Amino acid sequence: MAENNKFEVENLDLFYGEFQALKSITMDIEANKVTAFIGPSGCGKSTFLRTLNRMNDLIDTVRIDGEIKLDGQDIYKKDVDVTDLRRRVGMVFQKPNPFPMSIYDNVVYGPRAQGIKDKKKLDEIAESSLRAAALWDEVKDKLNKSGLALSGGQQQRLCIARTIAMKPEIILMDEPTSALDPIATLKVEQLMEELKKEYTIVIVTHSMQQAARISDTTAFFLMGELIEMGDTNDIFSNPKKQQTEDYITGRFG
Amino acid sequence: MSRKTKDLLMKALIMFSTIFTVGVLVIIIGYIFIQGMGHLSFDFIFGSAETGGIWPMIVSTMYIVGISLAISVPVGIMAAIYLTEYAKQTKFVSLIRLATQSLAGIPSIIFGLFGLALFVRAFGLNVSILSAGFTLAIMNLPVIIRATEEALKSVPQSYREGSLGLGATKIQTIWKVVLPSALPGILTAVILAIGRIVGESAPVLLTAGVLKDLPTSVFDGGRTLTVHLYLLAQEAISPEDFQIAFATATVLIIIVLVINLIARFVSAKLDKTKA
Amino acid sequence: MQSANHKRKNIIEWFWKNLFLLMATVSIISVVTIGFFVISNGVKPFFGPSSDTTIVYLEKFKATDQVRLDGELLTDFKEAFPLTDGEHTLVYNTPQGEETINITIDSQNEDPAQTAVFSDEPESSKLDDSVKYTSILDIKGETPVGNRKVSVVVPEPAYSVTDFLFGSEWKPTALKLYGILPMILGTLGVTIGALILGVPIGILTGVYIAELAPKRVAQFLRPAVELLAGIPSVVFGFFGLMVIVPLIQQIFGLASGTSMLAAIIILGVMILPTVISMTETSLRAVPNYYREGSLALGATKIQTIFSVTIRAARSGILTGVVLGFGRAVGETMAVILVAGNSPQVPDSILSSVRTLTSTVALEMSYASGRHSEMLYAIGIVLFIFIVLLNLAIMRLNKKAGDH
Amino acid sequence: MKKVIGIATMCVLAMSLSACGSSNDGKDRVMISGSSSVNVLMEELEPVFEAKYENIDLKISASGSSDGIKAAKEGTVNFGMSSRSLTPEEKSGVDESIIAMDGIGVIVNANNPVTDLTIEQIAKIYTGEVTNWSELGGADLPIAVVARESASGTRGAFEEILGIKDQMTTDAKEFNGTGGVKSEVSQNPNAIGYISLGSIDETIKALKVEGIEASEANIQNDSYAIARPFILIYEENSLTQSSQTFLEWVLGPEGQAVVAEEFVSVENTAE
Repeated sequence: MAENNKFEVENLDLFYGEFQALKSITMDIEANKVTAFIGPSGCGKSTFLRTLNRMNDLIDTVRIDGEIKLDGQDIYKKDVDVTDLRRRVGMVFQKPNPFPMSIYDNVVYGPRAQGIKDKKKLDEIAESSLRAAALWDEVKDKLNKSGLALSGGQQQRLCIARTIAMKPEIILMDEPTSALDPIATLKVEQLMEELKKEYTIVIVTHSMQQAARISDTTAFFLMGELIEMGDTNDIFSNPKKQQTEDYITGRFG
Repeated sequence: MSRKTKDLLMKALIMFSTIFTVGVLVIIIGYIFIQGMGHLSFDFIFGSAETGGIWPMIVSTMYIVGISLAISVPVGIMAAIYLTEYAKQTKFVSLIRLATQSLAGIPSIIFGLFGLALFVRAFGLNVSILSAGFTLAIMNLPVIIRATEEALKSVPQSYREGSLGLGATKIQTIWKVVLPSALPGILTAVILAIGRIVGESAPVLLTAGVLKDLPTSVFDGGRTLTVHLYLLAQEAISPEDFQIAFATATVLIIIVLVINLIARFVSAKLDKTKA
Repeated sequence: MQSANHKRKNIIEWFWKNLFLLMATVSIISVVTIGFFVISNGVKPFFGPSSDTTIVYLEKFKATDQVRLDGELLTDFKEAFPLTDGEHTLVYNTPQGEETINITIDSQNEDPAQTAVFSDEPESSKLDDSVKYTSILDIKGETPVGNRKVSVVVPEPAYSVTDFLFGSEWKPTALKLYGILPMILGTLGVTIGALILGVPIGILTGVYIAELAPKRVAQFLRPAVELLAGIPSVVFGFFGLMVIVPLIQQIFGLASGTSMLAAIIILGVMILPTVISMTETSLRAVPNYYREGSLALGATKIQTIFSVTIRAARSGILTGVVLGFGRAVGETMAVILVAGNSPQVPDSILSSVRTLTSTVALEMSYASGRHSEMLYAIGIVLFIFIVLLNLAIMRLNKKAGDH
Repeated sequence: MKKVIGIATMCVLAMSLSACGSSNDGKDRVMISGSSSVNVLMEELEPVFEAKYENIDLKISASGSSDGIKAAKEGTVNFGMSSRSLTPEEKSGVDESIIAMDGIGVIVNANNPVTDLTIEQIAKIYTGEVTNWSELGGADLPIAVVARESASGTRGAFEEILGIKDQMTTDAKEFNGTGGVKSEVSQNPNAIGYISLGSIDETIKALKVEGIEASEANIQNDSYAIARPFILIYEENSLTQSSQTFLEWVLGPEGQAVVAEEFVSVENTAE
């Protein structure tokens, strides 16, 4: 096991009741790198992303075989503390979903849930997280305003801020900019350039340009299988598998 | 009959029905207000039964509302939380849903029978405000459960995923995110439930009795506003009795009006938070 | 190995989940308890006699009268004494000498009057068997208040369900007749009448609010309908008694206006909100392309409503009608105030009528023994009415789900 | 904003619950329920009694004799009030004391010409054999038969004396309580009804029965046909101190003096 691997996945299968959504996925995700998952819609890339922080547990009919190890520990073992796992593996969703609370309460929600009560400490976390999410200057004097009153781009960065507030090791991003306009998308992508210095980032995107721009490694999914994975430039300049080449050159999907 | 006249006829029938409905509402409330408004006064509202006042009845009604809400609201909300946040599609859950639906369908007189047999006799609480409070708590349960379920379902799933994604536990997610945003819906239901409890008469007659005196404790019997109106309607002789009856009916309608307004105000607030 | 913090979180999760589960089962526990109480009390009269032994009660006798029943001296007269079938002799002293009374008990006898027969009783006595299964021998005493009484009460035999459901006489106090046909017909007459009045008006009003009313008017009508739904039933009953009943009395020149018609009018108005709101919500749920399809074919707005939209919302509207029926069956106090409450088979819409629910409300507070059990039996009949309604609603909802 | 609504819920609940504070004013309560006819007497006895015994509070509710009898048997009240004699089943296990004698006045509308009826005629009216006032020397108008509800002791005694138990015509209109019958008869010109003698006033007219005027004197001398006892029902061994005081006071000279004003007192029947 290379020492800088964050996730090691061994032939992972996932079933929604009878339907098999993921077929024997095996891959490693390196620390402090941006890994992008690309592929046509319905290929299972988002489903796979949600297995990494056990978000699929919310769905009763999901069944999982195979192994996912985070820093060498299998995350689906019986005695794993799911809440601790989700603290270490933060997630940003496709549609920005700030809580119907003030901006301040949104950002410090996670730390408060972990039991941090000291107001001064929470103020610090709030400021540092909002600065890290490049949102501090725009909201610093209206922290008590409702999070829902912000623009789409600001709301997504607020969600990133509250994820950062948990001091995660990994940030999963499920098509974070698909619901945003180009300007807001650019802002979020610049933010990710900063974030990857401190965090391992795994991003699902259906835009190949975005993958090419920001990711170090890219994995191509099709019909629930991992077709090919490798250095982003290799994948986009000379893909090994015919299916990857067809997808990249836009023949289908 | 040409198509045109058929259309006109149907339109006329539709207009007649709507006017009839609104007309009935206006006539009933108008007639009772005209007859009863004059008699409304400070010592009518706060006077004792002997002086023709209805204060003891107002206190009995408030006691019963208080007791039944204090029981049915917490139980109902927690039951609804289970049904929306935890329940899987098992046989047992469908049994719970069936029980809740049939509880809502049971006529109020059967609750009276049940309250009499269980609380008044079996538990030995005698004919009292407590017996009526418990009986109406059970009657009110399905209303609270159904409304709370609707309010919880209207909370977007993305809030739950957002909270869980930040490492919050399920119960923290419910207390901190789901319930607060469902609260206006629940509050509207609780307020409307008050109107329903105030309006009940058959079960209250059997479990709380007809005592006109001011109840000194929840173990005393007590006559509610509706039971008072029911008995007055049958025993009124002098014009003065009829005035008291009309004034009592007016008070009941005012209570229902105020409750509907508050509920409307709170649900309007609900839309603001959704913006 | 779980960290202490993790264990603590799990315990908290476990606690809350099971607390919520317990609360959710409260509705099951309530329905089962209600069912148990109503059914356990309600079936008793059909499965056994009303009490296990015949009793005799001696009134105004004193210990000094040396009262002997079958040779056994009696001193305390507060309690009743059990009597087996067969011959019994009662002997007591009076200033004029010793008096003996023979009582023959035949508790299984078909004719209630023969179940307890007094023989060679004192001339000054009079037999009162106006109350079935109860024979009271009045023995003239010195002062009108001092008459002695020997009362024998024989257990009433099990009552037949067919007599209960189809008997046309409800005379619980003296004749011990418990036929509820008059009340079943009363309930059906009143509720079906209310549907005939309330459903058409309700549906058409619902159509107006959902389809035709301009936005501002609809915004006024909805709260008005909610308010109509909120008015307590007693207020409807009171209004009926003060306005509808005198009107009927004048128009039809009746001795009293309280009648089935008055109940129909009041209940018809009371179910309006249920029918209106169900009609409106199910019409609004019909997707627009149904309407556009019909309008595109040149149909008028009214034709579209009646031939397309209403058909699409049919099961929702029918559920509203069934709910309205349920509410009308369950209504009690408003009906008592305006229906006249005579337990008779109604021969016209103007006759005074009594419903199942009113019977329970009127008599429960004073009924005892078999009479009160019979009121629980009426509760069972109402329970069955409601279960049938719920099944109908479920079938309707399932059908709604199909298209 | 969330806090505003949170607080609103709390005070809605608190407001209703606060009314539950029990402020028992230290008085010992005597619970009495039952016949509305006896209640008329009770409403006269209550002020006189409570003036004498400040620490006792009589809580009286009128809903019908059978209610009172049942409540006394079940122990939910200290005294049941009945305006008819008890049936055998009701008697077992309880004690009773007659506190007054009262007649039942057969009443008609104030301007109804009929003034005197026989027991048999009254019975025929109530069983539905006679349906028009002209058959009794009145105007040609339908008779509106008015009766008390089934729980009423007055009805029980009335039907027992006329021998028409459970044979009342179904056209009769039942009313809850003395007030209901009196209000119907006073407003409906065709109505005939019956109420306790003590409740008769100028709003209605009492008929002579078998030529005998309905008056306390005619009950005292046992000439008026339709009379019945006012009874208090209780359990001797579980009587509270204040209930005992109340019973002795009512049967004593002071109580009977109040009884004698409207009803017929019973000095010597207290065993």
